[in-house]
Amino acid sequence: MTYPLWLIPALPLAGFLVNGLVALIAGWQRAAGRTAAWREAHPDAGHGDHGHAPHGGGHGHDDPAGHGHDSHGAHGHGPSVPALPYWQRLFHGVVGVGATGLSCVLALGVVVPFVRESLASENGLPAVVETAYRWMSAGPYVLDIAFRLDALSALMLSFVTFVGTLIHLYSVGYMQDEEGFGRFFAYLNLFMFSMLTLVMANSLPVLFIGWEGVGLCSYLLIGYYYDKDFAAAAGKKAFVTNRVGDFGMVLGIFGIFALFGTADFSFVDMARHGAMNGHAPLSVYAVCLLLFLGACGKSAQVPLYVWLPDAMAGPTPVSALIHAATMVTAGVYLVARCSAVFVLAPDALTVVAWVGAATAIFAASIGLAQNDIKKVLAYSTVSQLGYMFLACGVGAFGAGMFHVFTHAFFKACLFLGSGSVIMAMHHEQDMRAMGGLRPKIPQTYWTMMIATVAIAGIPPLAGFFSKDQILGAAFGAGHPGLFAVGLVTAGMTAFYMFRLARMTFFGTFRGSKEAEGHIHESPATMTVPLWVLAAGALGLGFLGVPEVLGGSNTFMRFLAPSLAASHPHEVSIATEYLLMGMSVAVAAAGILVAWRWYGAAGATPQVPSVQADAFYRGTGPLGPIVANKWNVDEGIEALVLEPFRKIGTALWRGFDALVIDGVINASAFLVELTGDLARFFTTGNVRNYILTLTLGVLTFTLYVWIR
Amino acid sequence: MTLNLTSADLAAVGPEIVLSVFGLLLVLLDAFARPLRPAFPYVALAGLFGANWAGHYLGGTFFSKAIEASDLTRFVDLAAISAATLAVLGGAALLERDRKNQGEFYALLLWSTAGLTLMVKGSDLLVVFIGLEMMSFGLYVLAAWYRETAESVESAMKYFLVGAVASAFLLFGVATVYGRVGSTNLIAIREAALGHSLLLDPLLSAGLLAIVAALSFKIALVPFHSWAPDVYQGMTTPAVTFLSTAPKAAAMVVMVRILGALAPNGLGDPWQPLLGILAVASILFGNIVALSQRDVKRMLAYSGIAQMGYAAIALATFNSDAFEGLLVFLAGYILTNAAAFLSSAVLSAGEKEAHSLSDLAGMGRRRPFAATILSLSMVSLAGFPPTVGFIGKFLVFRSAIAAGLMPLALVGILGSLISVGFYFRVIYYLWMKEPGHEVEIPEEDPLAGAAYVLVAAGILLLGVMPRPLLEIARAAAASVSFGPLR
Amino acid sequence: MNGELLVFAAASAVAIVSALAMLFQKTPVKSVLSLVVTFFALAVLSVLLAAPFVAALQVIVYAGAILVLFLFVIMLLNLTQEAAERETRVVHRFLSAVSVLALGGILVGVTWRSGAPPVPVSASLNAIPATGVDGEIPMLGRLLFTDYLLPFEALSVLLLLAVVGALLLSKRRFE
Amino acid sequence: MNPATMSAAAAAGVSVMSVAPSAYLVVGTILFAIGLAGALLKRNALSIFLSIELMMNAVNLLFLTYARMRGDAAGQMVVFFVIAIAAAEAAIGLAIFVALFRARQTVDVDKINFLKW
Repeated sequence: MTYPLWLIPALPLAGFLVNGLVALIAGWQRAAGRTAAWREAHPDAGHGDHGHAPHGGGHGHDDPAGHGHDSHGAHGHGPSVPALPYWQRLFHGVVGVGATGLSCVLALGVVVPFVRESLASENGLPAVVETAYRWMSAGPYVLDIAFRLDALSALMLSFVTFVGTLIHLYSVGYMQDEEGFGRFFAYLNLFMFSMLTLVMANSLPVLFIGWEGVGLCSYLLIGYYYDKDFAAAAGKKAFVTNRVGDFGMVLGIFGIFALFGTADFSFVDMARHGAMNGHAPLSVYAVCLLLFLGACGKSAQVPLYVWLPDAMAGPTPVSALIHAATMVTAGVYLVARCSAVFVLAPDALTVVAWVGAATAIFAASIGLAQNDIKKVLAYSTVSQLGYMFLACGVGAFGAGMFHVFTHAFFKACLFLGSGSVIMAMHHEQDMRAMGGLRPKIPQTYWTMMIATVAIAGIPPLAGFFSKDQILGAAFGAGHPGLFAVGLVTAGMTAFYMFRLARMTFFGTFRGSKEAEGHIHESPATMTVPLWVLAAGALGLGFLGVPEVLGGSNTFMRFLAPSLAASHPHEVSIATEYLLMGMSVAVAAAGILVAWRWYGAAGATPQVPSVQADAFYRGTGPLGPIVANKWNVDEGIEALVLEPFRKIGTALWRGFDALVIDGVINASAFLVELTGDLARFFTTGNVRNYILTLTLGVLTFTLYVWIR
Repeated sequence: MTLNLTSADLAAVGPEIVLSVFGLLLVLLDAFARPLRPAFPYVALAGLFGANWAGHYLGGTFFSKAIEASDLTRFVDLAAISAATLAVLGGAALLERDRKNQGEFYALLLWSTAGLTLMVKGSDLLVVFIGLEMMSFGLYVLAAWYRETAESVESAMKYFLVGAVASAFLLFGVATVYGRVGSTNLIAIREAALGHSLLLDPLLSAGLLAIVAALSFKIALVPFHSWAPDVYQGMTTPAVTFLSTAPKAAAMVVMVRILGALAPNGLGDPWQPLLGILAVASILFGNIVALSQRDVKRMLAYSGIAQMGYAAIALATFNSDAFEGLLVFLAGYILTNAAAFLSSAVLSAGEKEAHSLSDLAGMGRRRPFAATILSLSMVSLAGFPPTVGFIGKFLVFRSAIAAGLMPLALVGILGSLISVGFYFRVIYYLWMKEPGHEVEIPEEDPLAGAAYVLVAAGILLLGVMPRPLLEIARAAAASVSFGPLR
Repeated sequence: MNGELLVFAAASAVAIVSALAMLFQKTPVKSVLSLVVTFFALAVLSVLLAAPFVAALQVIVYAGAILVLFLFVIMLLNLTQEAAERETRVVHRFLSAVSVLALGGILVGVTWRSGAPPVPVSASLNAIPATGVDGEIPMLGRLLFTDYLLPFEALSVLLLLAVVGALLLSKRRFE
Repeated sequence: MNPATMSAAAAAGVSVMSVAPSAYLVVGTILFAIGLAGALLKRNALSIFLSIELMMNAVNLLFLTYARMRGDAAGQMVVFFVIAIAAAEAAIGLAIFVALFRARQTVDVDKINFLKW
């Protein structure tokens, strides 16, 4: 059976090209039209070179800058900005959604039989590798653009394309009033292409193409509202932070190559079969840590998490797709993919586990006090990613991937729900200005509540199963400390999620009367994806029901061939029940506290009041610090950026400008002087040219003759 | 001595036949259907496509061993046809604007191309000579195309006179080789060379030297380069697009073939250093003088001298690795240099072509496409990844280092460093400098647009995915057998 | 046999002397006429070298056509004097003279001292007998349409090119 | 000189030249050098080209000598082609000079140096 694997990423790429080109050309035409219109409106502007810039007229209706006047919210949304004509939106939408949708159909068409056959066979199917193109060859080493289908990539493939398609569909509704509609879909398709390349790659270099590609798209989409300073800055922040991780990633790839002599995933099998026995453990340890540094950057782990909350400056579907469901899990995927190498360096795994745990609890604690609905979800995402790394760190790669899978559904659902809320609120993101939205947007309410319950870890929803397996693995692997952190985090998660629900949907509306009148439910293109995702959050946990609850854990069985063998936990059945009970109890406690604290009237002050809310009152002196995100951004500024700036300035002034530039400029001057003299050999007289030719022959004749 | 002409013989010169016939057709069309002049570029393109289509001939020797067809000649056919195509695409609008779009321009271009491919196919030095002259005669006339302008005829005169001297030297060399070996046929010469160590003969060496000098003149290697800047500057840009690319590449290939025939066991002592000196002198002189040029076309001329210096490194290395690298380099050079000239042609306003760098100032915003192509070609000429210019240079330097010619590679790298100065100055002027004076902006032109797409795709795609190019270059390189690798 | 030597010596002397005369003539017309003499002498040498057909071509084409063309152009452009002013480019002249003497000296020396060719005469590869059974000219004619068919056809294109090009450049008006 | 004996000797591959071939070659080389000198020293474009024609002719002499030495007709064929090419070259060159004269009213190469440096 041959799989058309390369078609799966190729379709979104085609979509990107088509949408991008059409949007580009249409954009030029529009810009030209606007300029012409402006010229007509300002005949006195005349020659245009001097005098006033185009904005100088100050007429809102033909101001090319467009999103000029919007008090807050992620994007300018003035009624003055002309949305694209209907047919144009239809075109971009059909191409964008169609490309991803087709890709999804293809992917499922490949994955479903693969899963079926794999589960039917004893040890799973071997990986299918399809080479699309020979990229380069250097001596014995060849590097192909090859795609791989095995359990791990099949898993990623299925939910990336599926969730991706739903979010594309959602975007058609969400982005309908945006001028950059075509550009948005082009970027989104480019992202899908990169992400699919990442998960289907058969070698680290190809994976790295996808890795950088998703980073690029993330940057482009965070800065989608590029005329907003904070969006542009957030994009830059994401990019720079990711560079730090990529530095480790690249070195890690080199390290893998040095260790195994190849960078395609055959090294996983080599590692599994003990090819590393002769190598110094230290080098394996170093390579693992370098790869993990890359994963930290992409998956927003401490201390490289700072970009992810800021990434919420992008449109909400982007937050859902890239910064919650897919791209940020790439780090977990990388660690799981290289799990066979990681298990050779147990110390590195311990680092992974503790970094994950620290991220989980730290981000959750910040999430407790956020008032921006998307920021809460962002910190929640960071925290959940920490969970996933925690799982990998204790050797439970399967559990980690399971959480990746379930998280993709409920977090995407939450983000899209929040998008629906934001849209209903006319781009108001502050929860203090919400409240009582339940009857006004019932579909959003119901779907979000399902996802909230799921993430809080209430059985039998998806989040319960995946989170419980992580906690069980942490305990079983003999890390009670990690278990405790995870447990506390679970409680915090339940708290901030229900705080969000309570502030948004219950109580009374705290915004202005005018805003209240405009609240409306979102169109079907947005609610349908919500319901599908909610269904996933509701039911997908049953794929991985542990044996102690009478399931057969199909999920783990399917994934096992791709991962390093994890040791069975020596935990008694009674202990397992106890652990489950504890996690449910903690979650319930979190819910209860949230419900109590935010149920009272006046618990939530209105915007823009600075009056402390219930959280401040409940936590004492810690409250303000937590609300300010533990002052991490300020700390980085003072401890890292400022010293570097000072050193940089010193080097620039002292060393660069004087020494380096001096040397360079002097030699450049000399070379140029030589050139100025040498050019006079070309005298312009053809006789001289014949002479140089003759002299050349003479010289060479003498040379040959003397030899 | 019997006439035994088969269809394979004719097929082997298929491209030349098609080109010649279309050239004649263009001359006739110009005489009898003058109103059709705007359509002539398309006729010429049809001829070039036809020639490309006719390029699927068999390998082997034809016409009583007068020519030898192989993957190598197919490679050069394709390269020359591409260069001519780009010249037509990029130049049509300019010629039409200046009312210089007579059919003869395209006819001469096609005939010149035919001569070029014939020269490379020639396995008899007589055929090589005829091909070379055919190519040159066309270019002499094209150089004088704007015959009312003093610069144009001056460049033609210079090119012609120095070229004629070079031809005489070439003939002297051919005569000497003929006399000492007894044949003008490269195949026979190679057989003789395998049996006798020919290059020890002083007279034969002198003859070979004359041949090398004459071909170096066509390639414009220092010290046989001096015509190039003047000719480039005075010649109309569409013609320079062709002149500065394909003939140089073809002369390089012919040089390799002749040296390969005379020195089948590898180049000996005086020859390898000699070619090395040519390379070093060209790289240093070309790059350094290019740095002090303010005229775009003169700058490109000196840059071309330096580029051919890099290519001469491969010549000095003289093994099949180096030849492969040389072919890749030449293909990249043709694409890139043609891109540079045709985009600067589009950025110029007719007879008042863009001459000085300051004419280019601010063009990035006014003509973004042409400026982008020019910038891209500068990056590629400077040898930066991910462009095809990088690949070729890399292969050439690598093979030189592998053959133990580290100093040559180092000079090449030094030259590349210097070259960044003037290549990037163009980019600086295009995008970051405000226009100092009013420059006439020419109209948009669909043919040039097609050329942009072609060259941009070529430069970038082959830079990112060089494998197809590497493969045909490898096949082509296999057509010349070199001495044992050192 | 001494006859050949005599004729060779005479023709060579005439050729070289008239070539030098061409070199030192100030008037272009006289240069051309000196060269005509050289070419006649060369034709004589050609006959000595068993190439009477080439000798005829030499006279007809070179002396009769090409040099007459030169004369026409000289008349057309009215070039009576080489140049009115005196030559001032001393460096150029000096270097030219030195390089020509050196290069010519080396070449003449190498030629004179060159012994037997590296590929012996008897072992010439693919040699075509200089005369066939039915004489020289029919044989050359036959060669032209057999072994040299391709160069011959290529030459036809080349001549066409030259005609078109020359016509184009020397037409009065460009239309 | 008897052509019949010549051809017989040539067919046998034996040279029967009473004057050493080197003498012809030296004459050819001297003429080549004189031509080169003319190309370098003449100031008139036509005269320069005239000198180049002399160089070509000198080479023709070399070809004929070598052909005679080896009893090989190939050299004569080459000369035939060279003469034809020289004619074509003369046509083009003289046309260029005419155009040059029309544009600049001179063919003195010392005065034609707009393009330099």
